[in-house]
Amino acid sequence: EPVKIGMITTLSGGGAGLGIDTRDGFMLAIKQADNSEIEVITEDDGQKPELAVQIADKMIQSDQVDILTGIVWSNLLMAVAPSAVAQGKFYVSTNAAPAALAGANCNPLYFNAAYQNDNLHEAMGEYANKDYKKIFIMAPNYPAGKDSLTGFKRYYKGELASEVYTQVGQTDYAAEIAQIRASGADAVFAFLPGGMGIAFMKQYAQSGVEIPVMGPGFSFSQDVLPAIGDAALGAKASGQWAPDFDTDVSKKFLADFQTEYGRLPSIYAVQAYDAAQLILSAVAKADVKDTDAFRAELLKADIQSPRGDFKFNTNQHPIQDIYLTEVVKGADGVLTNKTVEKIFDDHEDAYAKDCKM
Amino acid sequence: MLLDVSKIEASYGASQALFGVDLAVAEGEAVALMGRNGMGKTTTIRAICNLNPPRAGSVRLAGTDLKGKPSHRVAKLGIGLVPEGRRCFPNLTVHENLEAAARPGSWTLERVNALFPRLAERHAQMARSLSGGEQQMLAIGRALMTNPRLLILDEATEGLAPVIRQDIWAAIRKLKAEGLSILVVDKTLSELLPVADRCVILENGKSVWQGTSAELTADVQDRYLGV
Amino acid sequence: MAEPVLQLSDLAKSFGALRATDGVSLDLRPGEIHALIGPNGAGKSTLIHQICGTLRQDSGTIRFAGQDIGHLGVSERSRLGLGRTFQVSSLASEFSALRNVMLAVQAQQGSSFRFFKPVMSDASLIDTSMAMLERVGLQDRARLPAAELSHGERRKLEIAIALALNSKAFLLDEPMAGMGPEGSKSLTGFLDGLRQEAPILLVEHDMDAVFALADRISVLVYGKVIATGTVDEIRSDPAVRTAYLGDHA
Amino acid sequence: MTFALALEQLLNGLQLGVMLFLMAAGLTLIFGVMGLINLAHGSLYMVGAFACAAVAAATGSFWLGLVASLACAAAAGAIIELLVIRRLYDREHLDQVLATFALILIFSEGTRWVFGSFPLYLDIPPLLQGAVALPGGAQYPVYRLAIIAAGALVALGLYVLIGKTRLGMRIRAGESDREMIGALGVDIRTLYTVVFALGAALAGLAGAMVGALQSVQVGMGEPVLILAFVVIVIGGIGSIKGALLGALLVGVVDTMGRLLLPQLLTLFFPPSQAGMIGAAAASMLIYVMMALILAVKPRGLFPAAHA
Amino acid sequence: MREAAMLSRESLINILLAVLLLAVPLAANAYGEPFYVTLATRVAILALAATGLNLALGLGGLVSFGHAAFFGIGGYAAGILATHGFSGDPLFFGLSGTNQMPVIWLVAMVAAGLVGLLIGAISLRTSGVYFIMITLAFAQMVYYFAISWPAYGGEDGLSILVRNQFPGVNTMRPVNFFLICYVALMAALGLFVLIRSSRFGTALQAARQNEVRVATVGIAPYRIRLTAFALSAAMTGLAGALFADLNRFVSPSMLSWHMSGELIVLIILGGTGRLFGPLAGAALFVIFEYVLGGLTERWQFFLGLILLGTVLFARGGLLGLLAGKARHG
Ligand SMILES: Nc1ncnc2c1ncn2[C@@H]1O[C@H](COP(=O)(O)OP(=O)(O)OP(=O)(O)O)[C@@H](O)[C@H]1O
Ligand SMILES: Nc1ncnc2c1ncn2[C@@H]1O[C@H](COP(=O)(O)OP(=O)(O)OP(=O)(O)O)[C@@H](O)[C@H]1O
Ligand SMILES: [Mg+2]
Ligand SMILES: [Mg+2]
Repeated sequence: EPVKIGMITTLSGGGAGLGIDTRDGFMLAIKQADNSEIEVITEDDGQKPELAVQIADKMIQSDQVDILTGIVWSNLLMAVAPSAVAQGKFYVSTNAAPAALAGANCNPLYFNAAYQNDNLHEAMGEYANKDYKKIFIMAPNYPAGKDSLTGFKRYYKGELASEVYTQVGQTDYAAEIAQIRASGADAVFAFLPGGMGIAFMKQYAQSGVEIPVMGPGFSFSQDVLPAIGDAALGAKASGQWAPDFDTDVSKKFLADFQTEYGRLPSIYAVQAYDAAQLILSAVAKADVKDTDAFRAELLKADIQSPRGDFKFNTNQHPIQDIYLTEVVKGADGVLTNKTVEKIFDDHEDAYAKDCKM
Repeated sequence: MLLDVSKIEASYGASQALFGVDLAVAEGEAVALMGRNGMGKTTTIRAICNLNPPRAGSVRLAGTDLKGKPSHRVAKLGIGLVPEGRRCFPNLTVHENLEAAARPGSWTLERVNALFPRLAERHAQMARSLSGGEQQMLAIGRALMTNPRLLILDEATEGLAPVIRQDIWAAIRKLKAEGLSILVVDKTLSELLPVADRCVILENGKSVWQGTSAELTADVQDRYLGV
Repeated sequence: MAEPVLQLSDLAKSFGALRATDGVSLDLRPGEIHALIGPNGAGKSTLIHQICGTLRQDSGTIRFAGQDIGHLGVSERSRLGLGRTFQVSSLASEFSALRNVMLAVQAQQGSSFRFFKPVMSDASLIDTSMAMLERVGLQDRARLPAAELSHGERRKLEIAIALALNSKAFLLDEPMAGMGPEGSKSLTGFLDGLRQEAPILLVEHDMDAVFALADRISVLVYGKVIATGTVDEIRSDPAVRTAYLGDHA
Repeated sequence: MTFALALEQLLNGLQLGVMLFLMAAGLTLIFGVMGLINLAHGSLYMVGAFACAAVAAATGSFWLGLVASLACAAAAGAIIELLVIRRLYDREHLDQVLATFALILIFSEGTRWVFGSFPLYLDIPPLLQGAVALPGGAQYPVYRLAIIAAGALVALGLYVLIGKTRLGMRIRAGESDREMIGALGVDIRTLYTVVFALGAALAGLAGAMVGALQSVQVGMGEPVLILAFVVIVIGGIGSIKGALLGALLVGVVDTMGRLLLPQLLTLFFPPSQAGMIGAAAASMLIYVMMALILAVKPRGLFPAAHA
Repeated sequence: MREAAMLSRESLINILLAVLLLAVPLAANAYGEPFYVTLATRVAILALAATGLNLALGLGGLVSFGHAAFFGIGGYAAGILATHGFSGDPLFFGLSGTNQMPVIWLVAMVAAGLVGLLIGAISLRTSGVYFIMITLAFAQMVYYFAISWPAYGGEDGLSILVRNQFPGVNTMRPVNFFLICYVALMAALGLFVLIRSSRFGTALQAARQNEVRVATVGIAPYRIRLTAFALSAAMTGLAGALFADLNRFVSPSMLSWHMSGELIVLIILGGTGRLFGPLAGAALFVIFEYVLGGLTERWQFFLGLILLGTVLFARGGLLGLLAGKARHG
């Protein structure tokens, strides 16, 4: 009997780009493994928590999957993962990593192959200590936004010019830009994923304000860069991976992905690729029905990640290196991220200590 | 014949209201359409204007068959309608109500204002706040602004003060003298009959009697109109 | 002389610069039909609106059944017994004629916050309502939706509703409009009898009906009462003839 | 807070207002004047933005893109009107809600079918790039000034069209009684197709202009749609003047709220919390304002009856 | 005669729908397909929510574009009570949470009803499109409040780890929970019938058709409508509480304007103003969503086409198509 994997991800609606990269990255690994013992069922959650729950119910009750994966957004993950693991299914996250599941509420069946939400923000806080003294920080007013600024402040030691929360889905940033101009800050840290980041960067470039902007990797990942255009040039960000990584694994992944799908992969594709590799590695050695054995195999993280070395912490979130990247124009005129330096070596998240497993 | 209606039938959804109405209006003639409440006068008029397209029979205006023509084409062929219940555009001013209907011809804003000085006084007022009689004047003025060949008045003097009503009947007589054809529904026989050349009486959705005003004896009136 | 049922004193209402009602005082006594006539736009409907509360007067008082009602809302006034009809029929168009009247009966009984008992099996509602429909001659049309009634029938239905309210006074705004000769005749007879139940303030342009019915007539011109009197007094008043009647007298 | 910041924010508020008006303009025509609840208006906005981005990418000219956005949105509008909307004028508002809700799904998914799931690139034309110095030391992006100008032009044009021309009167007459205006000899069907297409073209124009400032992506029309409805309702449905003033009011209140509420709350809370609570309150602010306005003036600030 | 025949035809279809909704999940359960039970539960709950709205919209003509607020408030009432009940932390004023459904339902209905009373009191001053928009505005306020209120999860929402309990029933079994929801729905429909034909319902429907008429017979339309609105909110709130238990999760998306829109869509899809409209609509919608979603990634496109076809060619929604034009007493 094959191992059934249920992938719930966002394939329609405003956030579909991320879900499609997730699916494609995941399926690339599955295809390369060419393992007939594995069956993947993919469904679209439309970025709606209720729909995600319904699909999870169906996959668990009807399709009887063994492992769930693929959700992009924290709020959908919170709707699905706790009840899935309560029903004895594995959940391997390809992106969303809310603090709520990393600390006291960690679970033996819940793995995160991407990071912990705070990681990239912490890295930017650490990096900012080096060059800047007074920073303007900004994020949307929702849990991930708050975690972001909390993460940043956890490592940043300098002065804060201002801490601003914007509206979720906001499209006009003139008011915030005016505040930045007036704040006397020497840099701006902004966590504005998706369309919000595109809008902010374009408007910022037109405003005549010259203060440098930085952010976590998702603000400048490959899915949004083409839409921001040259306004993104020079922006600094943090990431666990960038397309210019000079390792064989990374180069091969990049080439394979481009051959298969004809575009550059984003970090979401990498994370999903690794999640698939993790599952494949465990399937090869243990029976998924034998929960303990399977979990032990997953924990070994015996994979070749494009990111480089990769291992799990006690809360089953990654311990990994985090780099500083910069947006540059590649030889072919395509915008991409270039690695500048390593910020954190084997970085651990702040919640692992609360996890008692 | 300017208007030639023959054997039309019409219904509201499943319930039939007209069962064969014949009537004709010659050029320059005034015809009165009569009948008790609910006998089908308004429905006949709606059928002529293709607001309720007849499902049988034919309507011809100056020789053109109106079958299948949308109501705005019918209007453009020369029918001006003063509908039952006035139906002024409530969210437009008096002036705009007239202007919206305007088509070139001898009837202009000035002439309508001269006919109804009261409308001129109220030209910037929203039609919804006009008094009932003022709305009635507006409805007549609006129909005239389309410069029709055939004017159809459905209870056009309803709710008007006697003096005004006399003015309106005078105006109708004048219009008729100018050669306009008129089809009129009205309940005040004493005022209607002197104007009408001929009368058509409806009963239960059928035309049951036709004749000149003079032929409309007390006998006939008693039988069909209950007077 | 009996105490008036309805008494207006010095009522005024302006729309911008237009004084639609300009210091109107008049009363309605038990058992009488008081006709209110006047040119179009004189302010008759506006006056009715103020009496039943759909418009608030700028100044002046309205006393009804011995009580100042000038500050009450529409529904409170009709609960006190002011029954009115509209110049343009105003009905619950999807409801049958019967259910339109039943609505009035239930309002009259003051019991609209009952959630469970089906009205259609409530004899106290149906019987009363059918009786009202019979009085205006609509019993055969009782089950037809109001929207499918002809113009004249709708007017009759309005009267049936006012009857059902057990009104202490009727305010009728042009009840003859659209009635047809036969209808006018029978309505005239009907109103003639109705005055025994409650007095009527009758706004009407049908002079035959007014002259046949009215005990007193008031003439409103540009918001002011220019004359009040018996039929003969008004008919022969030259000012009224020029302002309103023309050669209809 | 310095005076320069306050001034700049006030300007920002006005500009946001004009931008909102630009989006609301087409809606005013379709919803305000024709009386049709068109939830798919946001989709027409999206169509404009995508058309502009696609053509600008292909030809390298923003201006050609702008023309394309007008043409595509108008064409889409005309097609919708002919196939769908035309059958709905006589129906209840509810049917219009369902039909245009369905159109949103079709347009969003259709656009993704054609253009894929990733946001498109649309940049400001070179002519309008950069910022100019304003008196008082503040700087202001040229493009935003251009939007203000475009919004003002559209407002004026609409005002004249609807309020002053015979065409406008007929459109409004059609809203209150389609049958009657037809019986007076006006071909209201064709007229409405044209007006709908015009409204759609304005939505497309807004989408293209605003798209250069934001991200051109599927679903971009939805948040805008709600705001545009808010603007029109606050101003009073059917009134162009109301829509413009409503837009400016929303723009200023929203901008100032986002700036001032967090600062005000620092008096009571630590800065980080004040920021969060302030932001939450600010995001509710325009809805609170709308509820207050409607509670006091149930037909908006400038009901069309007195236009 | 014909009228009577038509009425009984609608009743037949109604009975058929009610029986199907019961039979399909029971059969699915017997054949070991629990997911269809979950799906049917979803239908029942959405139908309950829409029936609540139908009270205001179908009978009273109050097109509320903000009923998601009540749905979400019901949901959060369940979520918050359950969280506190689970953890044992006291709520406020020394009250404690609970895992008992009946208590939760009561709280959900009272909370939604009271908020409905408040929103209604202000919104009912307006009418028509203004009413649509002001109810939307209130719902948006609640939505943004929930998103940025950190205590109960904000945008991430709130998980109910174990489904709440009902005395004497094992609610963890999908079919049991379905039966609870089914009974709730049938009770709501029964209440709807009673109200519709009662004096209150008469006044409410008359106020939809002609407000002035109602006032001039001496009934204040405002009070009638406000009562109806609050009742409607309470019913939708109950559905919200059940929905939270179905998903074992509550989030602000229950409060979003899409949810309000969806409830309206359900009603129109089934047939506006009809007793079983919401159920027919909910069943159809969930089936579309499920079947199309399984067939193609572009399912929303086809869903759109189907909805569009329904409005254009099946006037009066599904029930209009099956049972003919609606008749009114
Ligand atoms: N909208 C409608 N739906 C269904 N039946 C209608 C409708 N309008 C009128 N009827 C019916 O059609 C018949 C003819 O009505 P119509 O309005 O033509 O009469 P009428 O002669 O104009 O009466 P009145 O003098 O009262 O205006 C009546 O029996 C009426 O009940
Ligand atoms: N809301 C309003 N705004 C402005 N003017 C108004 C308003 N309502 C009524 N008027 C004006 O007040 C005057 C009195 O109107 P009213 O309806 O009382 O007249 P009426 O005596 O009933 O006339 P009719 O016999 O024609 O029905 C009219 O000139 C009318 O245009
Ligand atoms: Mg008639
Ligand atoms: Mg009047």
